[in-house]
This record gives sequence, structure tokens and C-alpha cells, in this order.
Amino acid sequence: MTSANPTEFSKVKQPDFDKLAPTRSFIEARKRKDIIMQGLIYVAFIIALIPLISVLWTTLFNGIKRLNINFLTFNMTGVIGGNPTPSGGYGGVLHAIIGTLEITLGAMVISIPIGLMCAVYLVEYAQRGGKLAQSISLLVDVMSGIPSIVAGLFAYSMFTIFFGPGTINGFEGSVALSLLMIPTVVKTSEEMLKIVPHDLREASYALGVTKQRTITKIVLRTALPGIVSGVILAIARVIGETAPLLMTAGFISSTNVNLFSGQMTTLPVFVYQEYSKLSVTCPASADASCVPTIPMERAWAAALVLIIIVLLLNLLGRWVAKVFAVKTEQ
Amino acid sequence: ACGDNTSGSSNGSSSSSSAEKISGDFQGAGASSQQSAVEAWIASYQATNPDAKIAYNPVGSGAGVTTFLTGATAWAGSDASLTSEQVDKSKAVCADNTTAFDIPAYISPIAVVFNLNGISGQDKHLNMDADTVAKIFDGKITKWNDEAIAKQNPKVTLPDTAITVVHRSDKSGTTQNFVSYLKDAAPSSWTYDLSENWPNEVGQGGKGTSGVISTVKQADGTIGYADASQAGDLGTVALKVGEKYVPYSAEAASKVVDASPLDESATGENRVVVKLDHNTTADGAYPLVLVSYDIACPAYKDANTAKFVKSWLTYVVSKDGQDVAAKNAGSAPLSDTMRAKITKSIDAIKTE
Amino acid sequence: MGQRIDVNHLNVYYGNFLAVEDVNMKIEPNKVTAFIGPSGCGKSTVLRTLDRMHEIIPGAHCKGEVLLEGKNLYAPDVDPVAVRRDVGMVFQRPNPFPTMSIRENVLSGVTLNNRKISKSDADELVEWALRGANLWEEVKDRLDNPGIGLSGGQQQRLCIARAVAVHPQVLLMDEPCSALDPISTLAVEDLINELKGDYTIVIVTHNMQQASRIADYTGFFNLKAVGQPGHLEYFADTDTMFHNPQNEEAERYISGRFG
Amino acid sequence: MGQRIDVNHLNVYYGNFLAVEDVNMKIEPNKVTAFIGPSGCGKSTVLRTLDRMHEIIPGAHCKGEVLLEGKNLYAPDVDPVAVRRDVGMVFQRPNPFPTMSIRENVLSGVTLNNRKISKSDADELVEWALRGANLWEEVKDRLDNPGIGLSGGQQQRLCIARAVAVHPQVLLMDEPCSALDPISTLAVEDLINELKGDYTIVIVTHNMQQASRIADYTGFFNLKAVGQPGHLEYFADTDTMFHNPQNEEAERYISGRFG
Amino acid sequence: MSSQDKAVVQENTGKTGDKVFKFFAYAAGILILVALAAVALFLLFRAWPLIGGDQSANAATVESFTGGKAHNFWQYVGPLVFGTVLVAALALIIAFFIAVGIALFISHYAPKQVAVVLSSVVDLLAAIPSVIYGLWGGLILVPAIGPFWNWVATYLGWIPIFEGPAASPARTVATVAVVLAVMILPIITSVSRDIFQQAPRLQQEAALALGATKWEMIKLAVIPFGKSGVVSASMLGLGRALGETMAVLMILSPGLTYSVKLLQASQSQTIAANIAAQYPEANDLGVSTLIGTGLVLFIITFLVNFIARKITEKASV
Ligand SMILES: Nc1ncnc2c1ncn2[C@@H]1O[C@H](COP(=O)(O)OP(=O)(O)OP(=O)(O)O)[C@@H](O)[C@H]1O
Ligand SMILES: Nc1ncnc2c1ncn2[C@@H]1O[C@H](COP(=O)(O)OP(=O)(O)OP(=O)(O)O)[C@@H](O)[C@H]1O
Ligand SMILES: [Mg+2]
Ligand SMILES: [Mg+2]
Ligand SMILES: O=P([O-])([O-])[O-]
Repeated sequence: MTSANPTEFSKVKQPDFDKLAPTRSFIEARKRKDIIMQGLIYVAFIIALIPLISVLWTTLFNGIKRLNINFLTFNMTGVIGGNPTPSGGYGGVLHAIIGTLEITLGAMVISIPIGLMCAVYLVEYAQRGGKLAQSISLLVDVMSGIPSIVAGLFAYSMFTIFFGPGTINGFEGSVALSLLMIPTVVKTSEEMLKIVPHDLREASYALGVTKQRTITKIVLRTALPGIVSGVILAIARVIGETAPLLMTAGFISSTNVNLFSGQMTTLPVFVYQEYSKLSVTCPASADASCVPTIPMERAWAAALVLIIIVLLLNLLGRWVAKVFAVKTEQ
Repeated sequence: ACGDNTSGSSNGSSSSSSAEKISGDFQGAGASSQQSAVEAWIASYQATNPDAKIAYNPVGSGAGVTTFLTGATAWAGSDASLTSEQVDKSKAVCADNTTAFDIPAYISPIAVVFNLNGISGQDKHLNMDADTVAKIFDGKITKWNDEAIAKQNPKVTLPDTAITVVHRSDKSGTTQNFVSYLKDAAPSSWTYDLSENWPNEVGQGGKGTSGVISTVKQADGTIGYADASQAGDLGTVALKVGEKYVPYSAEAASKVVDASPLDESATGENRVVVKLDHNTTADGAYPLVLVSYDIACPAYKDANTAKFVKSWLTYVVSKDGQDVAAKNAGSAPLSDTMRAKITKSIDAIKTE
Repeated sequence: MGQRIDVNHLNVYYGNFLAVEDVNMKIEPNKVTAFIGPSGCGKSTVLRTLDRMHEIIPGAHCKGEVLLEGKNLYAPDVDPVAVRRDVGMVFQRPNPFPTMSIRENVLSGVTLNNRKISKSDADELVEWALRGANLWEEVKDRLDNPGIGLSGGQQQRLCIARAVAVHPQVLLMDEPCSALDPISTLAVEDLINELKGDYTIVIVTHNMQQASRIADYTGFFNLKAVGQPGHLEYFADTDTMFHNPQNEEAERYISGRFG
Repeated sequence: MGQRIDVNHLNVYYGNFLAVEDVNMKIEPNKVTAFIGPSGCGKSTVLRTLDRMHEIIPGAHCKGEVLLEGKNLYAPDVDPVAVRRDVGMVFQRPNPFPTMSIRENVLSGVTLNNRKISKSDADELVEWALRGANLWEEVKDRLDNPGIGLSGGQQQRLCIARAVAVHPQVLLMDEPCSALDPISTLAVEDLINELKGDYTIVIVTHNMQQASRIADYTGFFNLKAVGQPGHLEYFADTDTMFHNPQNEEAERYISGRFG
Repeated sequence: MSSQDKAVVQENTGKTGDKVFKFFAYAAGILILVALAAVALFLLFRAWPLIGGDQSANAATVESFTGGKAHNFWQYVGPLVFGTVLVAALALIIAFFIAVGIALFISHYAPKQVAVVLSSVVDLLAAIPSVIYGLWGGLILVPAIGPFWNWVATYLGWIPIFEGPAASPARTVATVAVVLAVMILPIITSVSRDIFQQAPRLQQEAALALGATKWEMIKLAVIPFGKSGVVSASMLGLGRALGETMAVLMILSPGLTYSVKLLQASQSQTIAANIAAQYPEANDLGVSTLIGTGLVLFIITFLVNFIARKITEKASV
């Protein structure tokens, strides 16, 4: 039995603390190191700002020119070269906005439940160091490295098998994107679930709450802000995909609102196609209303629309995160 | 549908007013080179057939033909003519035991573009023979003031700038046509096998025509090749044909196609394949040309599709159609003689 | 009414490590039973076996019987969730739910179990529970503020309020007062005294004065050496334990009386 | 030798919230000073101003002077890092570094100051510190096991060992024994008694017996009402405080004596 | 008692809910296994002609892809693997330190308001679609960064990787790595930041109370806590860098060599970009060859993650 011994301390010779005391130069060195690290951290931040500002500024500067109501409310039907359309604009991205939103929504509907539940499995159900859990989390990492175009090929082949050759529709795009989105959802949610303090789970169990309710109402709820920002990361990961969508969702100049049938254009595909066109030829006879550089202008404007959509999504997520944030001091 | 740019009433010109109106959803896929032209065609075609919803997916020639051969698309666009293997395969998708055929639909000059401080600019040319071009693109000529170039351009003072060759980085019909010209016209200086991929390690690669053009624009001393409609304010090379130097133009491109024989080795019914004569000496012909084909079946399982394809291709190769493309995509219109050959094939499409 | 608990031949493990060995005791209904003993002897561990909280630690399990009113908690057909609903628990470290307000925290036992409760019933319950935990006066004006905005002591009292709000039959407390000041401690002790009319209460404490003040029975846990399993050394009514212990180890432990 | 601390007109804020108002006191060198008072009155808050730990909470700041041997800790040229080197601190909740072994935890402060400590010096120091915290016997065979594998009480003693290992001039302890059993508490109290030969010690405690046992001086903090700032109600030597307080509030608080 | 009855009913619903939920959690985990197995099988199936098919036809395909530079699949995929790993590794190296720096800046250095703004800025950066990075990289960054690479080639050219002359325009591995770094930086930052912010206060205070400087505190209490999270965020970023298609395609001037001359054009190509560049014009056998390279990338990703996992496991024991 452990017994109280008031003289424990004196049993050992007291170490020579003078020897252990820091030298002046060492203290200085530590201070310097602290300042250097702080400096480096500030520099890291400034370095990161440069590309961000440049990307945003470039897109804004180049995109604002063609971004108007007409651009947002019309599609690309009836657009001939650099000539204005009967509606008075130079074509628009309505169809691509609809396509992007529907396909991304489709991908979210598939990947968020699967990804989140998988993270729940990994954190809440799997045995630590269990074989299944280890292989799943390894494979999730592997999955995050699937090139997007391979995901596209996969979805395309799968739909060919089930729905006949050459099947192309928006949902096929959603499936391809899910494959890219799931790992991000799993990984970020997993991290967020892991840092929910164990205390809270115990508190909930002790109240006689089932595991399911503990997970949904305490764990997921506490982790929600983090999960939301993870999901937004995941959306951002896929909303700009081009190659797999060209293959699976196709490209069309008119508006298609049916996710499950017919080709659908998305904004990134639109941007890429316009970029690929680069410029159009204006016949010698054409007047000033024919704009030879219109494809690039449309590309930047569509890119700007895409950024705005993502931005709105971000704001929405931020708002959700704020509303559901872990409440700290008032 | 929602967001459509409703066309004005003035558009219903004579071309197909007599024909039955087409309606339905139709898909095509294939060469990206045709994209601008196809978009213009679709827009004009829909002006007279507002109920036809047409999508052209510019996935690339190879993928386009593959998709066509699964029966998923009504027609395909391709920078290359069909191989005999593909013709065989097409039996599976074309009705009545017929095989697919290809017809030229889009002819476009390929420009050799360059960016050289003080010298390049819109409609400015440097003169070069095929041999010089081949040596430049093979990295044998590395300076702009090289004797070989200077000799052919006595009026220009060329700078001592290094040449940066820019080629396509992706598999491309444009590359194939370009190197095929070099191989035919400068066989001693260009010894590589024919291929859609760039064969050597010289210079830089750019993805797609847009990649090549933007790379060329980004530095001084660059030279590349691209669909001529994208040359913009870059300088272009006038190629030596016979004794003259010919700058690219739509007419000059048409001339070489007219001057070229049909490829007799193309097996299968109704096929119209041009065997370009890169060594032509025809006056005013520009031998560096891309011919892009449309691929279709003489008979379809679905009568409506057959009706559409027939009417669509008829429009595409019509004078109207070719003019629309020439105006908006800078292509070279098909000549009447060529059109006559093609029309025969289109007429063979069974709509009943 | 509170329920009686009989512990028979209980061995508690963390994986392969036997943490507590062969515990046998009878916990009387409507009484307060205190567990005392040196750190690491397994007081918390045994306490957690009484509402099957022990087993949520991966690898943790136990052998033996824990009978609640004669019914073995560890019988195969018993749902641990149901057990925990009848046996409430307050932890050593305050752990209010960070996403919930003070009010929501108190009601969490009800709402998390998907039970419906009318607003007026809820108000009543919140006030009752918070008054019992001696927290009402301090928070009554800010019931909708977050629970983790409170000081440590306040948080712990909030957790006690949360536990009593579900009206358990048995209430387990693991050093509930170690983060409380004397006034709050007194209030909690009063609360315990009041609650024992309805519930059976088991409390782990380091504070022997506290044990002697509130407990009817006291169990003294000990461990032979570090790394060895702990065991229940001596179990007696509190009077005997503190004034006339029939066990030498317990005597020695208690005679160093302070706290 | 320990150093004296003078606190003059100290107001402590969390953002705009004045948590503690106008504290004035003299903390004698080589003596133990205890802070007592109800929960939320600002004991921890004041304690944390003594080694400038308060200001690491965003928005937290204070006004007034804290003089360590006459030198104002809050003078503009004072480096808070250096202050914290001289003034050690033990917290309410045990907080060993989870990635470190027991040994590394004990050495963590020392290796910051002196990277090239020899193995034998380190061994000596580890043993000395762990013995002082009455933990040596329990952990000497598993010094390389992770620190968080210990029980709560063991963890807290490990944290005390970690704090004394850097040999501070002043040692601040915020309810260091609230998670400890009596034996460990006794050991820590002995340790405090022993340490005060060399250091100045300030301890926050809820346990008035503890205060009366170990403290030479005691400060009683109080707060008029919840939401109001706390203040130092009464500061006196411990004898006076507990047997003859000249302050009514203090008298009332202490006479509800229990612990 | 009616409340008793209710409690019984509740119990049952709770139990089924529990079971259903557990089932879904397991199902989701297994579904991922199945999906990945399906992808792997699909890749293997489509790549089969490389192994089981006519080897001379395969050789012809490879020759047509490379203009005769490579004669079999391995000669083809080798430089691609090299290029993919090179580009992704460079991007990760550039991004990792900056990302961790920014994450720490936000979680521990910046004042609260600034941190909030910065967090949203980083999230925004994370949300910029890759096609826009492609446009920006190809059209804006390439000309802008040219002079910098020139400077590097001139003054640091003695280091083999910086051997000059720097390509003009700078459509090089170095530039692509920078763009990819910008792309993956916010991913790593965002996850790391969230984790650093969750680092337990108690331990941070313990470190400070021992007289640690801020940086030492971070080293003692923040980084060890966040390490595994940061590593897995980096793996996420690396995964994206390995698989990124469009940005590489639109910027890099590709080549098929084993060269580390980062500042010169036409040296390397990544597998993903190569598939995208070749797929549109590829025939059946060509697609098989490309998918074969995709399979190799899949295996690489597998290995990289496997190794990273082993490393962190070791480190955290
Ligand atoms: N999660 C765990 N995993 C493994 N061993 C554990 C765990 N928790 C506690 N132990 C061990 O079990 C034994 C009993 O610990 P327990 O926490 O029950 O003691 P205690 O009497 O409550 O101590 P304290 O008074 O410090 O709270 C100790 O040896 C401890 O090291
Ligand atoms: N981080 C914080 N932010 C805002 N207010 C705080 C914070 N920490 C404490 N307070 C407030 O400051 C006041 C004093 O709190 P403090 O923790 O110092 O009290 P205490 O006497 O140590 O209480 P206890 O005995 O519960 O530890 C309380 O009103 C508390 O709500
Ligand atoms: Mg315990
Ligand atoms: Mg306190
Ligand atoms: O039209 P291409 O892209 O094949 O040149």
C-alpha cells in the first residue's frame, strides 16, 4: 500500500538547478527562434494571399465585362459566331448554371450520406486497429487520388453496362463526381468527429441515450460546423471538374432541366469549351457588333459566375456553421 | 426551352424551306476542330427547324467515332477518315447491313503562326519553304536570323532571337495534317513517322489550339501551328508553293482540296475521302489544310434519325451552310465539284 | 423508490488488465453509499460498472453479477441503454453539452430520448432540477445562455441538475464536488440527502468528511500495490467505518483523517 | 529564495467584463498564501494574473500592478515568457502532455530551457520531482509509458512534478488537490511545506482545512452578486482569518466550516 | 403508470433506431470498399488488353502515343509515373509548410477578428474550382512568374533542379507545382486550422506556464495534437495533386523524360493530364493503354498512402 511519507523529497539529493538553468544566450536564441517562427508564419500567410488576390482579381476583372442579366438568363442556343443573338446578348450560361447546380446537388445527395455514415462507422463503430476499419480508411485515402477523368470513365462505363451504350446524362455526372467527393467528406468528417470530446459521449450514454441518438444529437451536432466546412471543401473539389463531366454529362447549348435524361452543360465545361474556342471569326462584312474575342470573354464571365456560386455556397455554409456553432462565451 | 435565344423571323431563308420540318433530340459527337462551325450550323439550322434539339459534344475525333459506333449518336465529326476496321464495325449500328461513310464537311487552312517582336502582326508574313519549316520544327534551326530564313525574307531584318517551337501536346488531327505536310513536302528534313502525337522533344506543347495560341502569344520568338481562324494578330508563314510564297486563306485552301484526288484505297460504299496533295504546285493553292469529316450511316434503325441526318448533312454541305461556317469559323467552303460528289452520298441515306 | 444493488464476485477488466478484483457488496435502496480509497484503486471503475458505462471503453468488460432489484444488469437480454436510463451518473469533470443552452442541458435527458414534454412541464422541471443543484439563483436570468459559459463549479452543478432531471432510480456520482466550492458542496450534499428519499445514491469521494456526513454506508477500496488489481477492502455502515472499523487497512487510511 | 509579490490596484477583465476589482495584497516570500472564496469570485482569475497567464485568453487583460520583488510584471519591457519561467503553475485539471511519456512530461519544462541536459542529470531530476509529488513509487517502473495512461490523481501529481522540475521562484496552484485522494493530498501538502523553504507559494483551494493547515496567509475573495465583479474581501494571516477574522463576510463564510 | 408504458415504447424505438443506424454506418463503410473494388476491377478489366492482348498491337499503340519514343507500356508509363510523383511531391512540399503556417497563423497568431476574416479567405481559396486555376495558371501566372524563374535559373542554376535556361513561356513543372500547391494549400490549411483550433487549452496553458515561448508552446501542445490530422489533410491534398487533370493539362508543356529540370519545358507529364490529353483521339486499344496508366496511378496512390500510414503509425506510437 502506498503510504504517506512526508520526507519523500529528501530521499534524493536535490538536483543542481544552477546547472540546469538556461544560459542568457540560450534564452536569447529561444526568443529569436520564436520571432523567426512568427515571422515565417506571417510570411506564409502573405505568400498565400498573392495567388488568391490574383485569381480573384483576374476573374473579376475579365469576367465582369460580360456578366449581365442577359448572360444569366439565356443559354447558348441561336448563338452564331461573334454575332449578337436575337435576345440582344452574346449567349449566356443559364443552362450551365442549372446543370452545375443539379449535378452538384446530385453528387451531394449521393456522397454526403455515404461519406458521413462512413466517417461515423470509422469513428464510432469500428474497433480501434480493426482490419475492416483500417482497410476502409486506407482505401478512402486511395480514393482521393483517383484522377477525375478515371472517375468519369468509370461512371461512363457503368452507365453503359446498365443503361445501354453511349448513355449520357446529368446524373451520370453526379455519380462520377460522388466518387471524387466521398473521400473528402469522409476524411474531413472523420477528423471532426474524432475531436468531439469523449466526455460528451459518456454524458449522453449516462443519461440513457442510445448510441444512435448520442451520435446524431450530440456527436454530429457538436461536430456540425466542422462537417459543414468539410462538405463545402468537398463541393469545391468537384464543382470545378471538367474532364469527367464532358464524358458523362456531355455538352449542349440548350437548357436541360432533367437530371436523368439528356446531356447537360455545367459551368466548368462551358468555361473550358469557350476557352478552347479562344476566338471566333468575324466576317469581313461584319460590323462592330460582331465580337471576335467573345468566347474568352464568356469563359471568364462564366468563371466569375462559378466563383460567385461557390462564394454563396460558402456564405451559406458559414452561416450554417455559425448558427450551429458550439456556443462559447456570450 | 427556357433561356433559349429566340431567333428573329427574318432568318427562314430559302435553303430548306421546301423540306419537311425536323423535330426531336439528336446527338452528335467528335472532332473539336469543327466545334465553332457546328455551333453556327446548329444555330442556323434550328432557325428553320426550331423543334430539332441538337447537341454536339466536342469530345474529340476518336471518342466521337467510338461513340458513333455504339449507336449512341446520329453522326460523328472526325479529323481522320474511317479505318477499314471501323467501317466493318459500323455494320452493327447502321441498318440494312450497310456500312458507315465519311464526307468532308469542314475544311480549314492550318496556319504556321509566330510571335516575333517588331515583325509579327496581323496579316504580316514571313516566307518559308517546307524544308525550312521542317528544320525549325525539328530544332535544326534555332535562331530567327538563321541564314535559311533570312535568305527567303530579304526585306526583313530578323533579330537574333531564339526560336521556341510550340506544338500540340494532345493527340490531334491538326498535328497529323501538319506533319503529313512536312513529310510529303520536305521528306529529307522530316523523317518521323506519321502520327497524331508530336514526335520530337523540341520546344513546348500546348493543350488544344487554344493552348498553342496562348503559348505562342506569351513569349517572344515562338512559332507554332494552329487552325488558321485562331491566328488573330499573330504573324503567319507564307508557304512556298511552286515558285511563289502563298499565305493562308480560305480560297487557297479550297484550291488544294480541289486539286487533290480522292483516296481510292478507302473501302466501303459512299465514302468521300480526300487524299491531300501536299506537293501541289497549283497556282495560289495553300497546301497545309485540315479536312474534317462527318460520319453517318446510309440507313438508320430509326426513321426520324435518318430524316434528320439527311437534312442536317444536306444543310451542312450546302452553300449556305458552308458560308455560315466560313463567316463564323473561318473555314474554307467546299467547292461545287466537291459538293456534287458529297451530295450523292448524302442522297443515298434512306429515310423510308 | 430507489432500488437495491447487489454486486457479486465482480471482476473488472481493461482489456487483459484486471483493474478490480472480486467485489462483493450490497447497496441498500434509498441510502447513500460512499466509495473511498486511494487514487487508482478502482473506485471510478467499479462505479461505472453499476450502470454499464464501463463497457463503452474499448476492450473494457467485466465478469460477475450486478443485480438491480435482483435482476442481473449483465444478463444477456438486458439493454445497457435501458439500464443507464434508470441509473443516472454525474462525472468527475463537468461535461455540459457545448451546443446546448443551460435550459437545454437540463432537459437533455428528456429530449435526447425523444420524449415529448410540454413547455410548462419543462419549465417546472428545469427550475426544480436547477434549484436542487443550487444553481437556480445564479442562472435563472440566463437560461438560454450556453452551458459551457459557466465557471467550472457552475458547470458541475449544471451536470448534476441534468442527471437528476431524468428521475433515475439510482444516482451514481464520481467525485461530484471535487470542483465545487463549499457552498455549492453543501447544496449538493443537501440535495443528496433530499434525493435519497426517492433514489439509491452511490458516490465516490476523496473527502472523508463528506462521506461521513452524507453516507449511510461506506466502502473502502484499496490496492495492494501499483499495477495490482484494486479490491473492496472493507464495507460497513458509515458509523462503523469511521468510528469503529473492523479492518486494519481502513483504520489506517481513515486515521490519517483530513480533507 | 522565494520572491515577494505585491499586488496594487489590480482590475482584471475578460474583454469588457470586469471580473475582479481593485485587488491589493502583499504576498510574502517563502510563505504559503491561500485564496479561498465561493465559486466564480475570481480566485483563479487573480492567480493567473500573477504569472501573466491571464492574458493568453483572447481579450483578457488587466490594469494595475503586480510587483515581483518590486519589479512590475506588467511593465512594458517585461517578457511574459521569462515571468512564467520564474513563476510556475499547477492547474485545476491535470494536463499532462498526451504524446509524452511520464519521464518526458517531467522533463518538458527543463528541456525548453536547456536542451543539452545529460542523461544522469535528467534521471536525477525526474526522480527528485516525482518523489516530491509522491508519484515515484507508482511509476518508477514505467517511466516510458504515456503520461495520460495514469489515473486522474496520478496525472495531477505528474503535473506537479513537471512544475517543480523547472525550479520556479514562485509556485501558483489552482486547486491542485481537488482531484486527489487524501494520501496524495497529504503528500502534496507536505511538498508545499517543504518547498516554501525555497519558494513563494500561492494556492487556490476550496478546502478550508487545507488552507488552515498549510497557509501562512489567506485571502478571502467574494462577490457581491452574480455578474458583479469579485473582489478581495479580506486578507490576513491564516490564524487571524480562521480564528479571529475582522471581517463579517469572511466570518460568515468560514463559520459554515466544512470541507 | 402511463409514463412507464411510454418509456417501454421509447426503448423499443430507440433500439431499432440504433440497429438501423449501425447498419447504415457499416453499409456506408462497406459501400466504399465495394465502390473502390469496382473501380479497381473496372480499371483492370479495361486495361486487360495490355496484358492479355496482342503485344505488337500494344507496341504500335504506345508508339503512336509517343511518336515512336517508347515501344512498350512500361517505357511509356515510367516517365509518366515519374512526372506525376514529381509534380505532386513538389506541390505538397510547397503547400505543406505554407499551409501549416497559415493554419497556425489563423489559430494562434492572428487577432480574433482577423482570424475570422482569414478563415473565410482560406475557405474561399479552397472553393475556387480547378478549371479557374487552370485558366489563371495558364494565362496569368505563366507570363508573370517567368522573370522569377529566370532569376532562379541565373542565380541558383548550379543546383541541378534549377538548371537553366528557364523556359519561356514558363509552362514547366515548376510552374505547375506552384499552381497545384495553391490548389491544395487551402485544403490542408482548412483542415489543419480546424484541428489546431481544437488543440486542448489545458495543455497549451501547461506549456506556457512552464515558460515556453509561443512557438515552443505550439511545438509542445498544438502540433503533437494536430499531427495525425495534418498528415491526413496532406494526404487529401496529395491525392488531389496526384489526380489533378485540367490545371496540369492547361499549363504544362509535357514531355516523357526522367528529368528533374524543373525550369525547362517538355520534361514531364502527369498520368491524369496525359489521359485527358490522349483520350479524345484514342481508339479502343489506346483507351486501354491510357486506363492502364490510370491503374498504375491507382497503385501509386495506394502505395503512397500505405507508406504514409505506416509512418504516422510509427510516429504516434
Ligand atoms: N481507460 C483505462 N484504460 C486502462 N486502464 C485504466 C483506464 N482507466 C483507469 N485505468 C486503470 O484502472 C485502475 C483503476 O482506475 P480508476 O480510475 O478506477 O481509479 P480511481 O480509484 O477512480 O482513482 P482516482 O481517485 O484517481 O479517480 C488504475 O490502475 C488505472 O490506471
Ligand atoms: N475565459 C473566460 N471568459 C469570460 N469570463 C470568464 C472566463 N473565465 C472565468 N470567467 C468569469 O470570471 C469570473 C471569475 O471566474 P474564476 O474562474 O476566476 O472563478 P473561481 O473563483 O476560480 O471559481 P471556481 O472556484 O469555480 O474555480 C466568473 O464570473 C467567470 O464567469
Ligand atoms: Mg476516479
Ligand atoms: Mg477556479
Ligand atoms: O481538332 P484537333 O483537336 O484534333 O486538332
